[in-house]
Amino acid sequence: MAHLITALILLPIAGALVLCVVRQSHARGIAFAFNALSAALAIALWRNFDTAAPGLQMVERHNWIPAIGAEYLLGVDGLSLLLVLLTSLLFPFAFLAQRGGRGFCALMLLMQSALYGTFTAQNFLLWFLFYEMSLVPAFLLIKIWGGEKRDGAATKFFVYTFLGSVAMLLSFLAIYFVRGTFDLAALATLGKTGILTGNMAWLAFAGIFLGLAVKVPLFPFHTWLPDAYESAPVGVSMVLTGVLSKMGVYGFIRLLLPLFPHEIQILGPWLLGLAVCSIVFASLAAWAQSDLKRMVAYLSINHLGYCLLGLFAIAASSPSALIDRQAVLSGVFIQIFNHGVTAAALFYFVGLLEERRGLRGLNDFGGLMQRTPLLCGWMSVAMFSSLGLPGLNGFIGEFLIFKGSFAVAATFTAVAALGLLVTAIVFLRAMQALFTGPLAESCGALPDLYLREKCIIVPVTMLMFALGIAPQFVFNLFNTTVVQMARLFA
Amino acid sequence: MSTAAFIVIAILMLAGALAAATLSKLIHAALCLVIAFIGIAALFFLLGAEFVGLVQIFVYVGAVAVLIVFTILLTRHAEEPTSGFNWSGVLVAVAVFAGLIWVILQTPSLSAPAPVIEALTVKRIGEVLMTDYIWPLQCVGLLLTAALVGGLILVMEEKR
Amino acid sequence: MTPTLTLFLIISAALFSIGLLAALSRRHAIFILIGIEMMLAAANLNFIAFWRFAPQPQAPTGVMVAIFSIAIAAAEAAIGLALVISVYRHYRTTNVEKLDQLKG
Amino acid sequence: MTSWILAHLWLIPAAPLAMSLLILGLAGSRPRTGSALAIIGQVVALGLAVVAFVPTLETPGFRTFQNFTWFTFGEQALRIGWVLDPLAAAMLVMITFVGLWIFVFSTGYMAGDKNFSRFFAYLSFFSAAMLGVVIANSLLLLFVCWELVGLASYLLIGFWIHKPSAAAATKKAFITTRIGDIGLFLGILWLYGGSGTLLFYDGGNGCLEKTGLLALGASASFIALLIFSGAAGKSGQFPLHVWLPDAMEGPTPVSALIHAATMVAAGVFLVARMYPLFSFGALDGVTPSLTVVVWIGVVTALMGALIAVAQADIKRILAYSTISQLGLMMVSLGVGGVAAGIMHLLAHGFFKALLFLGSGSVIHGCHHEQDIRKMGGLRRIMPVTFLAYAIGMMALSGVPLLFSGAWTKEEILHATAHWPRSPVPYYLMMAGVVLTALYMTRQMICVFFGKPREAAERAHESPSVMTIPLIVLAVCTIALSAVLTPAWPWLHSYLTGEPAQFDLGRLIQPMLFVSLALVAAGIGLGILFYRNAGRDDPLARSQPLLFRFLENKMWLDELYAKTVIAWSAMFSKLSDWMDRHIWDGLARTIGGAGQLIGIVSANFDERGINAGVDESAAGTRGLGRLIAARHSGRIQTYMGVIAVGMLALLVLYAWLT
Repeated sequence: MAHLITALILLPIAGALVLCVVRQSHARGIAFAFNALSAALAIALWRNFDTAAPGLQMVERHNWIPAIGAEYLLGVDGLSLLLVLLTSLLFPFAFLAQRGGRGFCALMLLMQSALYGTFTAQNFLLWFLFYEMSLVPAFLLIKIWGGEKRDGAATKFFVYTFLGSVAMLLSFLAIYFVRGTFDLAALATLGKTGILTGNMAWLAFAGIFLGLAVKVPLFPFHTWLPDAYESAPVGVSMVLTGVLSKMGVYGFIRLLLPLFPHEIQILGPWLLGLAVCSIVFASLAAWAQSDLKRMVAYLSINHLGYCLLGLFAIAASSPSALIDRQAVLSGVFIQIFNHGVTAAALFYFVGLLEERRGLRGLNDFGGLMQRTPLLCGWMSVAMFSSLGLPGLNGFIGEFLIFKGSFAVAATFTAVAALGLLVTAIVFLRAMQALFTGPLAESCGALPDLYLREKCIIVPVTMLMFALGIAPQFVFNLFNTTVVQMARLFA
Repeated sequence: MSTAAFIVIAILMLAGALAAATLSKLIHAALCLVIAFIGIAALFFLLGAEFVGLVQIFVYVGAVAVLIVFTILLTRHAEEPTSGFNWSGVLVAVAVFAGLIWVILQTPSLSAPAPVIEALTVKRIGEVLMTDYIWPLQCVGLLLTAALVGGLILVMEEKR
Repeated sequence: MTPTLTLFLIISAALFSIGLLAALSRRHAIFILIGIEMMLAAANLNFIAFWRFAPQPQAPTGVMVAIFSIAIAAAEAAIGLALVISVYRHYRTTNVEKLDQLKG
Repeated sequence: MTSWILAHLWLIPAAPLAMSLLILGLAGSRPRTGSALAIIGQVVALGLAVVAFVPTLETPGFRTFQNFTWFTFGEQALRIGWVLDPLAAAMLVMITFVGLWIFVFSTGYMAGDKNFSRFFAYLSFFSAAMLGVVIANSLLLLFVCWELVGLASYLLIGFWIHKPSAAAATKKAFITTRIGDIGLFLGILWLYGGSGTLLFYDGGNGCLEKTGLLALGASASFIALLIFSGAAGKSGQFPLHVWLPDAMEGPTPVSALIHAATMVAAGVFLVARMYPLFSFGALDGVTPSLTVVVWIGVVTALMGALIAVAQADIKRILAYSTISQLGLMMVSLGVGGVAAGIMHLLAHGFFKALLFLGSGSVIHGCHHEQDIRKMGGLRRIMPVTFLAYAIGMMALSGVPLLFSGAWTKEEILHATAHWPRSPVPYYLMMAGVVLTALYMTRQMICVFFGKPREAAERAHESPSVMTIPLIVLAVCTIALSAVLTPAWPWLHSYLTGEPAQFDLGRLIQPMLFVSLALVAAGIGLGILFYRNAGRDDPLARSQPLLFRFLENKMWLDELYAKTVIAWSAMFSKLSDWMDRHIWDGLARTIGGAGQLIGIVSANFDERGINAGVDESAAGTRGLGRLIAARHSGRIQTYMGVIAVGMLALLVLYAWLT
């Protein structure tokens, strides 16, 4: 069990290599088998994880390039484990949603490996390696298998995120030259007293902020996202929104907040303003979309905006109560997980509609409820979950985030609550256009859910209900980590 | 380390390099490149890295230069574009050169004299290669094999 | 006066810039390769020089890096030239200005 | 038994909820099973509610609660629970009882519908959610159930989903109530932050108990107002009332359920439940938040009554009367008559259900015609419905002595008369009472008297499965007054926790004559105005402008469409536009600036910079396209850019050190 995390990271790569030599027709099955193995490993990781113990667990530490402070340092805490589990959950889901040949499956597996690495690496260089490694498969997946606008979208996606990454790398080099370490935990403790001084600190902060803000994305660095999500094939969109966007939030929690507490405090209102803009503008923009995929993409920005709102709120106001910090951190963690599940499900449903109809505009459908009641019913569950209906998973995270941030930044939070309203409008408008009214002629022959689709949807929906009604089992994963981090951010 | 030798070698090497970069006839440029490579090897000798110098000569002069010449011969039917010259490139190169020189001259700690060292024997290099650098060595071996196979595949005549 | 590290660095900077010049401004693909080789050689020269002028005794890291870089450069040259040949077969030209397929 | 039900109070909402899931899961194609399951669930809930009702009778001011941890985040436990007190127990019984008869009625009304069993699943879910609201001992749990009520209403109002008007109405209902809910949500957050708990009662530490309220201090008024915005949304208070009339697009039993037992009652219930917060720091029984409640209630009550006078749709008239009555209840709560407000809510639950079911029976009998101008003379054709409807009408109008609504209304007037702030609400309430009697008389005359018009010609009496609930509810409406009279104000004392005394002498009070006069005036005026009314309205003839103003609901919908809705839609278009052009354009400009070096280098000796500028002016089709266009595709350009970048890094590094 000593090298469980390494095994987890290498397994998808091994899968990708195996895929190079098998027949096209077997590719999806083999990829799925490797996914199952990964999921088993992730569950083993979960079983071995002691939820009561603070700090990193199952640490693997080896020298890599001592001359530049690079270490092979892996470890998991509650947050990492949560994201590893989310990754293991969403990739099979994405594979089931999307047909693909050898190349497609191999690239997806590479991306999966990179994600595992990103969420478990505890040394910046190693983390950055995996962080960038995820970018290449994502680019190729959009570029090769994407929709009609794929070329522009893929280039935009790549250039945007790569630019951000370069800025982040430079900032970390600056930090390394001063502090002499890339160890994230060590840097976090140094951050309390100011990791850098003077202009250098602001430059480094700006670089890291840019890199992460592009990835999440935070307004106004988000314009790559609608294009990318719209153009990507459904399975890739699911992974992009479900897991890849979480890398940015994860980065904010792991890197920016611990390293630059003073800078964030000084910039607090501005950062909160950006988060609120993310929430409000993205939801308003979603309202104006007529393409379902683009609409869901904008709502993805909106939902991650809540996470950043909470994080900035507790980091920006220095005397925040312990309960608020814990509420926000728990809320952000659970929101990450919930959004991963829900947004992926929404993309899946959009994919089903597109598969059946060949189009995915809001106006290309009508009165589906009469023709495909099951599809509409289950899709509505996902939509209500996304708009934060209590009893489904979306509510818990939003409630906790708002609870914590309202106590320290009431005005911003109150404005952000508009996002909740507009999200509801967006989804109800979509439901009205898609499901109700007289059956559109073009939709007269659409089939309802097939058995295999039901087999995918039902467990996912059950998970949404479970998370909404009795979420304790997820909270158990990270409560210790939340307590520890809440103390760190004090 | 003799100053006179250094100056002569440096001038020859740079002249060769400049010629290799600017001569309009390819074949001449390739020959000048050989001179530049030999100059570099000589500089390596001067710095006490005899083994690297020898490797430089074997690899660059012996193999790479020959390869270049062969390539020139194989592609000589192309309409000769060799005379074309892009002046913005010159600008960039000069700017980079100025920047580098500026940085070098700004750094004060570089003017220390060379310390005395014990000769770096081939035996020592071999030992280090087989112990500390065994993994990189294997990787380079793999890389060279891959390059060999790749090169072959690239230049094989396509079957019609 | 014996040559100092500064001198070696200046020489290597000069060589690097000449290589850059060749790579940037010549139209023939082989010149680009020649330029790259020169830049690599300049880098090697730096490695060796830094090793030589570093406080002694120490492990021959600079030398080892130079050796590996030469090996990699050889591989690179072989592939690069093979590419030139196959490109020439394909397009009947070695003028890089006509090879703009990378354009999106 | 007593302690068992207290520990298992959750079973009351759980029974209909379980049935709802069962129906959705199993009885898709078996309509009879579906309705049977739903009714069984409702009967079980009613039985349990009665069992829970018993212990609250024994001790005055009885209150028991049970709290538990929902989940733990960090080191903090989020606790929820349920509470049983007279308020909750009375509501439980009313909801389950009225709900049950609505269910029974629905089996007749919805017979033959394609999605018959799904309808019952939704109904059960609706009932479950409302019961959850009532027993919640935590504002969070209440909010959860509150939103589920919203969801259920969304499903039911839009039940006839093929009708575009139903789809629009249900969307409007959900969004309008959601506007209020956002305020409620913020109120919850504030309350949680201020008092540290969301439990109502927690052995002295709850947010409605002394320590919790003291911790809130001056913010209590703001929190109360935010919470009231939620209540206003759900209870159809001005200016968020616009969804309620449109909600008539749902099947009539749904309207009955929404307007009588559930949904709209939730808002009034919420204010009553949170009353300690609203009245915290009261001087003379007046707080800023309660004052707002009063004025909103007054405006709503009067507006609803006025608009109802000019409506032609039988259900819309009832809808506006609901709005008006809810305003009345809010006024009552606001002036301090909590018990009076809740009593009116309970009584209203009965007679409004009766009226809606009666109108459902009429609609059913007239083959789904809802325009009262096309009815008339139905009293002969549908005698049972007529009788029941008349009882409901008199209860709603407040005809004294026999009908429950009269007593509660009288008590509200009584409470309003003593409000120290201003006498205006009292006078306006009196006007509201007159108007209520007026429009109900108008409706009665148009529907049941006169000559049968086109829709009434082929009408028939409804089957007994629909008339029996009418009879039961009518009997209840009358019987309920037994516990409401001032002579034996049992319900009042039950709710306030004081012992009730029987004293026949108090039966006749001055207020009785006031309300008698008002009702008589209303009905008399109605008969005078409308005795010959048929197809055309006398008011429309004499005051066409006023009539059109009221008929069009004071043009509030149009006002909203032109202002709030249009503005927010414009904002959404604007943000989309900004996204596409400003933010993306910004990114493109930065990207373009980076590429400029490449252009200069690539085109330096061929085309010059001129061409590059031309191209940059032409390229506005997204960053990707732009970069693609800027790419020369030549490796040398790329290398040059890399070299320049390296140089820049070098300079930056040298500058920094």
